[in-house]
Amino acid sequence: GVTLPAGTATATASSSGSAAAASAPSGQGETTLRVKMSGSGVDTLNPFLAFFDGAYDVFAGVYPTLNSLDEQGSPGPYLAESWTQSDDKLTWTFTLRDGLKWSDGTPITAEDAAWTLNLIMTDAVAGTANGSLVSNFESVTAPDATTLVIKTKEPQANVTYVSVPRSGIPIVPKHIWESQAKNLKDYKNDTFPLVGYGPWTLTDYKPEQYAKFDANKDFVLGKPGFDHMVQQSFKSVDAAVAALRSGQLDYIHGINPTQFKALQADKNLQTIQEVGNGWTGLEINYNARTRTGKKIGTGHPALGDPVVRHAIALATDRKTLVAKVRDGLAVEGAGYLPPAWPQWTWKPAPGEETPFDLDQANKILEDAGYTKGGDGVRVDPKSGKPLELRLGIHADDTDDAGISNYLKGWLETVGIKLKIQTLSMSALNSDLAKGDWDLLMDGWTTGPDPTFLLGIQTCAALPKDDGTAGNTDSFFCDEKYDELFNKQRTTFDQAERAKIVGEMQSILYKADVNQMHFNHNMLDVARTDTVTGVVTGQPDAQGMYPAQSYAFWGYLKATPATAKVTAAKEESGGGSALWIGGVVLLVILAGGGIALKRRSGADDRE
Amino acid sequence: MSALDTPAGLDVPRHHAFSRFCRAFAKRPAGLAGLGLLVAFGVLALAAPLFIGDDQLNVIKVDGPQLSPPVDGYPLGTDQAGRSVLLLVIWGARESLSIGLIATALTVVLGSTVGLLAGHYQGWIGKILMHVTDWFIALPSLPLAISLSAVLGQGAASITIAIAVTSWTATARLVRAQTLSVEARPFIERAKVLGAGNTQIMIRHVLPNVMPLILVSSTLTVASAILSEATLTFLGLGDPTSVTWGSMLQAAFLGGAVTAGAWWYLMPPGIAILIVVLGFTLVGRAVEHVLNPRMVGR
Amino acid sequence: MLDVRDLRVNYQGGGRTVPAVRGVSFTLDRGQTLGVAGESGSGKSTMALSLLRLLPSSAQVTGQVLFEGEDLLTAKWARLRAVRWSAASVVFQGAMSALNPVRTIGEQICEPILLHDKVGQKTARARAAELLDSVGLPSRRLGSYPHEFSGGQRQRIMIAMALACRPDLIIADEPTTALDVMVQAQVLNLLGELVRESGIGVIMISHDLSVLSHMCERLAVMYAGQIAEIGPSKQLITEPRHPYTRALGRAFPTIGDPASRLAPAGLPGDPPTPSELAKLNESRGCAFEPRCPEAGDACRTETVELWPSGPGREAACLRVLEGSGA
Amino acid sequence: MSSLTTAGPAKAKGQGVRRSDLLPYLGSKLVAALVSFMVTLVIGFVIFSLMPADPVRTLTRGRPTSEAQLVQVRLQLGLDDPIWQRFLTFVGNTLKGELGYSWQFQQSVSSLVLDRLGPTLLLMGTAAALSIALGLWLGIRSGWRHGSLFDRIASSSSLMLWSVPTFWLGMILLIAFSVGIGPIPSLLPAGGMSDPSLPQEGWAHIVDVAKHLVLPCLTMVLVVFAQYVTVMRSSIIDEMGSPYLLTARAKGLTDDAVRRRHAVPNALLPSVTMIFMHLGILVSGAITVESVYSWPGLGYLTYEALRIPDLPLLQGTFIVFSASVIIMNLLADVVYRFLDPRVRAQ
Amino acid sequence: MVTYPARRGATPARAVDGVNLQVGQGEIVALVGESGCGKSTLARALVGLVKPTGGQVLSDGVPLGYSAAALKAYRRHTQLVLQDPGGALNPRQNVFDAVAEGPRLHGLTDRLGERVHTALAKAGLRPPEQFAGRFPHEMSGGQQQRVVIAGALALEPSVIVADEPVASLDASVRGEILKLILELRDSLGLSALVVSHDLGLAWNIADRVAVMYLGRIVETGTVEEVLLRPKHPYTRALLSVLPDSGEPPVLLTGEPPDPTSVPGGCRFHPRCPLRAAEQDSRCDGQDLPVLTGDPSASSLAACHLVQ
Ligand SMILES: Nc1ncnc2c1ncn2[C@@H]1O[C@H](COP(=O)(O)OP(=O)(O)OP(=O)(O)O)[C@@H](O)[C@H]1O
Ligand SMILES: Nc1ncnc2c1ncn2[C@@H]1O[C@H](COP(=O)(O)OP(=O)(O)OP(=O)(O)O)[C@@H](O)[C@H]1O
Ligand SMILES: [Mg+2]
Ligand SMILES: [Mg+2]
Repeated sequence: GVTLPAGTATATASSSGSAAAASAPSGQGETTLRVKMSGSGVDTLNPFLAFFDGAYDVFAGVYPTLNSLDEQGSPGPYLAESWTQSDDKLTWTFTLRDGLKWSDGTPITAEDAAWTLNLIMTDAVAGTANGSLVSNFESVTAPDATTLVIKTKEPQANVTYVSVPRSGIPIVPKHIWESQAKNLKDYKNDTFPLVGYGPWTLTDYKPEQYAKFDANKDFVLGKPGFDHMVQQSFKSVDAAVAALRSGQLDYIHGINPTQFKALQADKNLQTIQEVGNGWTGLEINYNARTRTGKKIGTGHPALGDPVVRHAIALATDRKTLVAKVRDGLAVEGAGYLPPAWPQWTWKPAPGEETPFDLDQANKILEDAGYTKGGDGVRVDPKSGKPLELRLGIHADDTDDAGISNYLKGWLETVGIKLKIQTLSMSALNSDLAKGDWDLLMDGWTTGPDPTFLLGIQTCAALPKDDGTAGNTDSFFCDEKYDELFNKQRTTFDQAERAKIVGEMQSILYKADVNQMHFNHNMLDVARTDTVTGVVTGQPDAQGMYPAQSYAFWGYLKATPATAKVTAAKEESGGGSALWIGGVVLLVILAGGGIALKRRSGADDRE
Repeated sequence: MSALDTPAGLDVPRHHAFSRFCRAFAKRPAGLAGLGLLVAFGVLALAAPLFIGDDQLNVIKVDGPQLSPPVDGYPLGTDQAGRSVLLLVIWGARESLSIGLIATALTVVLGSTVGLLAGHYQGWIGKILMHVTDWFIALPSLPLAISLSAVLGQGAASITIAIAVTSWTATARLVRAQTLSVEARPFIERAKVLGAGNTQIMIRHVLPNVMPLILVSSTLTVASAILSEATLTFLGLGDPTSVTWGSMLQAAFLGGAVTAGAWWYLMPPGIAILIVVLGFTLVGRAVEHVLNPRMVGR
Repeated sequence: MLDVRDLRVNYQGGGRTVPAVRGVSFTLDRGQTLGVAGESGSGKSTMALSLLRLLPSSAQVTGQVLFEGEDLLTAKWARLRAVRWSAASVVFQGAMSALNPVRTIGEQICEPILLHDKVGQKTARARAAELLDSVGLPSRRLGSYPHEFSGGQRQRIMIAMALACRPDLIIADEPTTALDVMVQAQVLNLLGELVRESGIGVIMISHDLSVLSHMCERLAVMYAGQIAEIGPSKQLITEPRHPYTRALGRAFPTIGDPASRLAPAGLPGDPPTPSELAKLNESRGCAFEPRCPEAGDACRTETVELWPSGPGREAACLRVLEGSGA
Repeated sequence: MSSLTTAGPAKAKGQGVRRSDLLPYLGSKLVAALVSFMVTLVIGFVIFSLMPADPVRTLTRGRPTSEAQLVQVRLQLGLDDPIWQRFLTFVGNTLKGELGYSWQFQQSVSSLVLDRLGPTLLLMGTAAALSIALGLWLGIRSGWRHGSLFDRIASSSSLMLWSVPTFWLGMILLIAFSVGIGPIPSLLPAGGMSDPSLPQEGWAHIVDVAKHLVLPCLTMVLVVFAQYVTVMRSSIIDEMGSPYLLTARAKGLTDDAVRRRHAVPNALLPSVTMIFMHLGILVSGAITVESVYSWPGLGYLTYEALRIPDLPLLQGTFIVFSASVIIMNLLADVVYRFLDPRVRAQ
Repeated sequence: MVTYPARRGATPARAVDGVNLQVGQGEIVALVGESGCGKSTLARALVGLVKPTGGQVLSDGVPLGYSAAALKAYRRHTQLVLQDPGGALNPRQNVFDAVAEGPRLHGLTDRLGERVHTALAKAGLRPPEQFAGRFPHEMSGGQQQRVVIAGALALEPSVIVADEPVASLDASVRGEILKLILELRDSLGLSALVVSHDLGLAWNIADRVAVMYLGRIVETGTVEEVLLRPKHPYTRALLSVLPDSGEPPVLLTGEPPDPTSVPGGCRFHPRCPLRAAEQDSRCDGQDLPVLTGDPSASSLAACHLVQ
């Protein structure tokens, strides 16, 4: 499993205020929304190949999807006006809006959608990024321009999540892409303006630098509040914050707690917390094996003992982690699915939570026969090996580094020694698949549909005997869990499905194999003088906003603020001119001084 | 850059070479200042365990304010976990210095051996060694170090090796050049006529004469090794859980200290690096001056 | 033309003072040649370079150097620069390093001409070609670099360059030391001719007494920063008054002289080192006393200075006094 | 009786005229450079194929991926080929100018590198030109009057700057000039190469790019010029003892003329080699500066590649950096030969 | 014959090109000639530092082998004294170690101290204890040269090859060192080959003298014969340029000799003043035989025109 550096999130938007003064005039009275590009960057503009968040942020703006998502993560209309299921739950019929046109004027029809989905279903290359979303599709047809019929092999509850902004499949114009289907692998999709449909049109893009958009005034879900949008890439969030402070950016999604705290005081800025859509936690290699049950890897045998795993859970103080590592800007972890999607969240029943209790941890280990050796490290009575465990952490994740320091400290007090290994993502994943690890720091984010995330804990995710394939995180495999997994897939009733999903999370919680530490809040910051409405929804009692689909609704609904920006900008411009002038003057003076001194002494020196 | 010529005139009264060296060194204020800085840091680093307890650095035991500017009891403020930045900087000296010193030791051993052999055996052995050195010189050191520590896995050990692998060429080239110049001097011929073989010549005659240069170059190597360590760690190739100056800066940088304006977190490790690197450079240059009379007066 | 009075040079550095020249006085008339002999470290070069204030800043020079009545040691730098090369030029020891390796010799010969004679580039080059010709090198080689010449040729180029501004005085510091016997003879011959033709005054420095005795009318022998004996060269060779001159003379045997056959002559002991020089400066007595075969008690206590020891001769030895007294 | 005898007749004929020719010289240097480059390729390949890595799961992290997709990606990236085949493909491609296929950007490394080359050259070129000019000027001045106040200030400040980690200096400058401290307002942009909301052409764009260039360039210059100062200073001091300078003085040249006409040209010789070799290294020095300032160049690309790590991309930038060092070394040889008549003739 | 391998494209330099030279026991032979004529190369060939490309070095009639062991054994009794005593001593070795080095290398370590002190005393450094701890830079040039000689003496050699032993020394010190060599010959029966460009030195100490020109010995014989009644025009020219020769100097013109292109016939003919006067066709046409080096002949000269 892997962490998404900047997570996915959905949001609904509520437009506020009327458009007024420009935040950054780029024409006569035209307005531009300037935001930081997702930290992951854009890997490719080819939506069949792209994996990175940054790319899907762009696609959400420029390619349509069948459905949209509201702020609770429920599917809503977009291209599709309405949809129905057949009684056997195997056939879905979508009615598409009439009269929508691609940016080059060609009408958008059901055939475009059918072609896109069929390509992904049939062509391996086209399925590179999103093949799994349609793996259960039997056929997709477009009987007429406004009707799309999807037949699934087995009943599938989440068909309306398959094509949604950011986490689902973007629909591309068939007339443009048809000719590229042959060499899809090498198609960079970089002729601008990009032919597409969405709130925006991509007019220019420079890798690692920026993407520029024009607003689509006729967008079906509402007209964007700005005339243009620029997404600018910053490697360092601090640099982006500096740009924001000096008025070169309007909005940043995904800052860290320190930055958040530092910016809270700035009255020009609005800091925003959103409910987290991912988890950070510890995975335990309790029993690495292949699908056929063959043992693999070098995991510590004692981890197979639930007592040891539970002791580790008891020795983890989630409250302190939230307070120290995330500055309090996170929710203590328990259930496997993040709080951003409240329909799936699960909490242990009162009394069933694992508390932070070092004494208890010591006690159960002692009782189970793990006695301390001379160096204070307990010894596994079965294998005779001391409880010295490797903890793999991500090299590029500051949270991992922070948490691991705490874990090390706590586990030491219960007689378990940690050896922290910092690994690159690839190295970590390579070790993971081979089972060559004991403990791993990990994290996942997820969109509103939990199927994929739950799926990685099934037996089917274990690797094959030859070491290939496999998608597992912790080699978890439980019959009951698998049974429930299959059941929820075909459960169309939301409440019933949530119950099953909850049961599954309960199994995971008790197994102590995936120990959730926290679900960190998404932290954003926006300039109050240039933009309003980029964050939508109502904050809860703790001031937390619902998870935002910022790249879609947020940017669509954002409008220029009425504040007097120009004055502020001029002031800072004048300041900088003053500064530069001063420096230049100083240099000239110094240079002149040196020259003069030299002249005067030229004769009598040797 | 011959460091061989006899120091300071022909008429130095009989004295042991070392005390002569010390006295000459003592006359260079910059070198003494550098040495002073290094000794101060060295003592602090060595003595750190005496006055820094586990409860001051272990995140689960500290209870300072988080990322706070200097306050009572925390003269240089605290980091995100509430540890005293001052203590961290002192503790960081231990690992930063030892990475620097170990990397240098590796560099010097590898570089001097190759350089000495390449300079002494001017046949095919020398040629091959020289070519190998040249090839390695063509490898850009920072990308190579990055790649190596990416390959070897994260952490102090691989950074140390990466630094050594990328910096031995400079030493080798220097030592080779110096070996060649020593080998061209008449006393080598005299030793040959007296019956000395290759090993004896290398060990008894060339090495002692190349040694001062190696000494100089190794102090400078320590300086750049410490810089490299910081850079590699900053780029995320180090061990973020260990306390080194590089990892402190990385944590500060990634943790948003710039935005928070946490100068007390950013400045001390940087200044510590500056001081130690400067110290080694000053000492190196002073030693060079002392050993190389041509540089007298610089 | 040149009147040097009580010239003293101290090198300051490394916390100590090295008195390299300790009170040297002599005069040189137009067209005269003076040879300065002495062992290594006796202060010959220091003395010569101090005349044009060419020493590094660590050298403190006192005394007077009257050139055409003008004291060069106190002259303004601009004035001194005007004198340099146009009135007094220098031929250095080791011509390879005295020529700039990255400039053609044409450029280097022309440089002082352009600077002092204020002539055009063309005239300067013509003069340079002429000069090169006069030292026996083809003028087409003006465009060559120093390393393309042999040692002897380079020394000739130096000589040509020294003559560039038709100076009144040439100071030649060991112009032939690094050269082979045969080439040395050629260069000396050439220098002798040119000087004789143009009537230029020459101060020539060498450690080889016999070479000097053939080149120069007068000879000065230096020891430990002082002149030990000065006088007409023939006389100094044939009947030296100072024991040091005597020893130096014998160190270069005459072939065929049975006295020196299988009997090399030398002086026991070594010349004073710089720190011994510093001590000498403070004590009385003769600097040569420790090595002198004829030293007496008085040599350790009496101040020894140059005393007349014959017509046009002076020697710094108590024996001279005794001899003249007797 | 002990006796030493050497005996031996000897006859050998042969007249050899030494000819100096630029072409063979260049040829041999070129061949050496090529060999060097080939070795670099091998070393690069070895390093990067040693790396234990499973990029596929890392790359696909953001998307729900099935087993089939993982297999497909592995296939696309050629990860399942045996190592020797990968090596052959790699060498063949490199010689064709193709540096492989980036895992994360899913396009050819060459095109990525070409994209980023411009910004890097702009940054490095400006920084190199400025620091060489500044470094040489300061080095000459302070070497010529070593021990003077000017020298002491110049050399101690360059020593200080040399001792500073580049990235740290970058951060400090970022805080000072871009974030702004206290009353000082933010003066310069914090990152990137241009403000994308402005038009990307015309005079305004040039000014905009120049503004963005200031901080990264300043950082590089500050760290780099120190080396030039040191080198130039010590080669001036080395030259100062040379007798030909004494000759020049004796000719009556002024101090300035002696320095300008005689000392500097000679002192430049050793510095030139060093400067050129350093230029090659400078390009890779961009890594930290570009990362701190989000400058879209090769260094930034390398930093990006490190994250996954994207081995083909890392390998590609590694090769480009090596090539730049090799090319600069080659240039150093050529320029040195051109400048020094002694070498020119051989 | 010794040739140096040349760089590509140039002919090899024949530094020494056909030389017969004998040094008898207790004899001092001086080898003189212009710079670059091959004196040092010959000297180095004699101690086995340069392997001749043709011909051989015989010691007591036994050809010198070039295996490491053979060389070591040979060097036990043949030692070299170099021109620059400062350079010939390792600056990091004190006098004792410098002198003891030879005995140590040859395993003569019992009573090493005594051996070293004896050698130092023989070389005129008395009392030896006072010098043993010094480093080279703490001594004058003359003393350094004595240490070098002591280092050679410590091995009790029978032959000493001295390459310009006094060239870098001061005039007044030079005589003392030459005296030492003479004394050693008298007291220990050492043989010596002294290389020099100074004819006066030959007059001072040598029994026989060999004049070398461009890799060949052109004249050899007793000192009196060769220096007072020189036959070869080259020897005559050399003597004539001495300041106090009394004769008008004969200045040789033409290119200095270049061992990479040795002229045919008599190798001196392009610069020979005699040939210029007499125009004999043999000079540039007919090669001269290598001089036999017969020590009994009082004088031999390699010239078509004399003899
Ligand atoms: N730059 C200097 N700094 C300090 N001492 C110096 C310097 N130059 C020369 N000396 C000392 O001054 C004394 C005289 O030196 P000088 O070069 O004048 O001797 P010299 O007679 O020319 O010797 P040589 O024959 O070797 O050229 C020597 O003891 C020398 O060590
Ligand atoms: N290592 C070498 N490689 C090539 N040529 C050499 C080498 N050593 C000497 N030579 C050449 O061999 C010739 C003889 O050199 P050698 O040193 O024997 O002369 P020499 O008579 O000792 O001269 P000097 O009086 O200058 O010491 C010279 O022309 C020299 O250029
Ligand atoms: Mg001198
Ligand atoms: Mg020689």
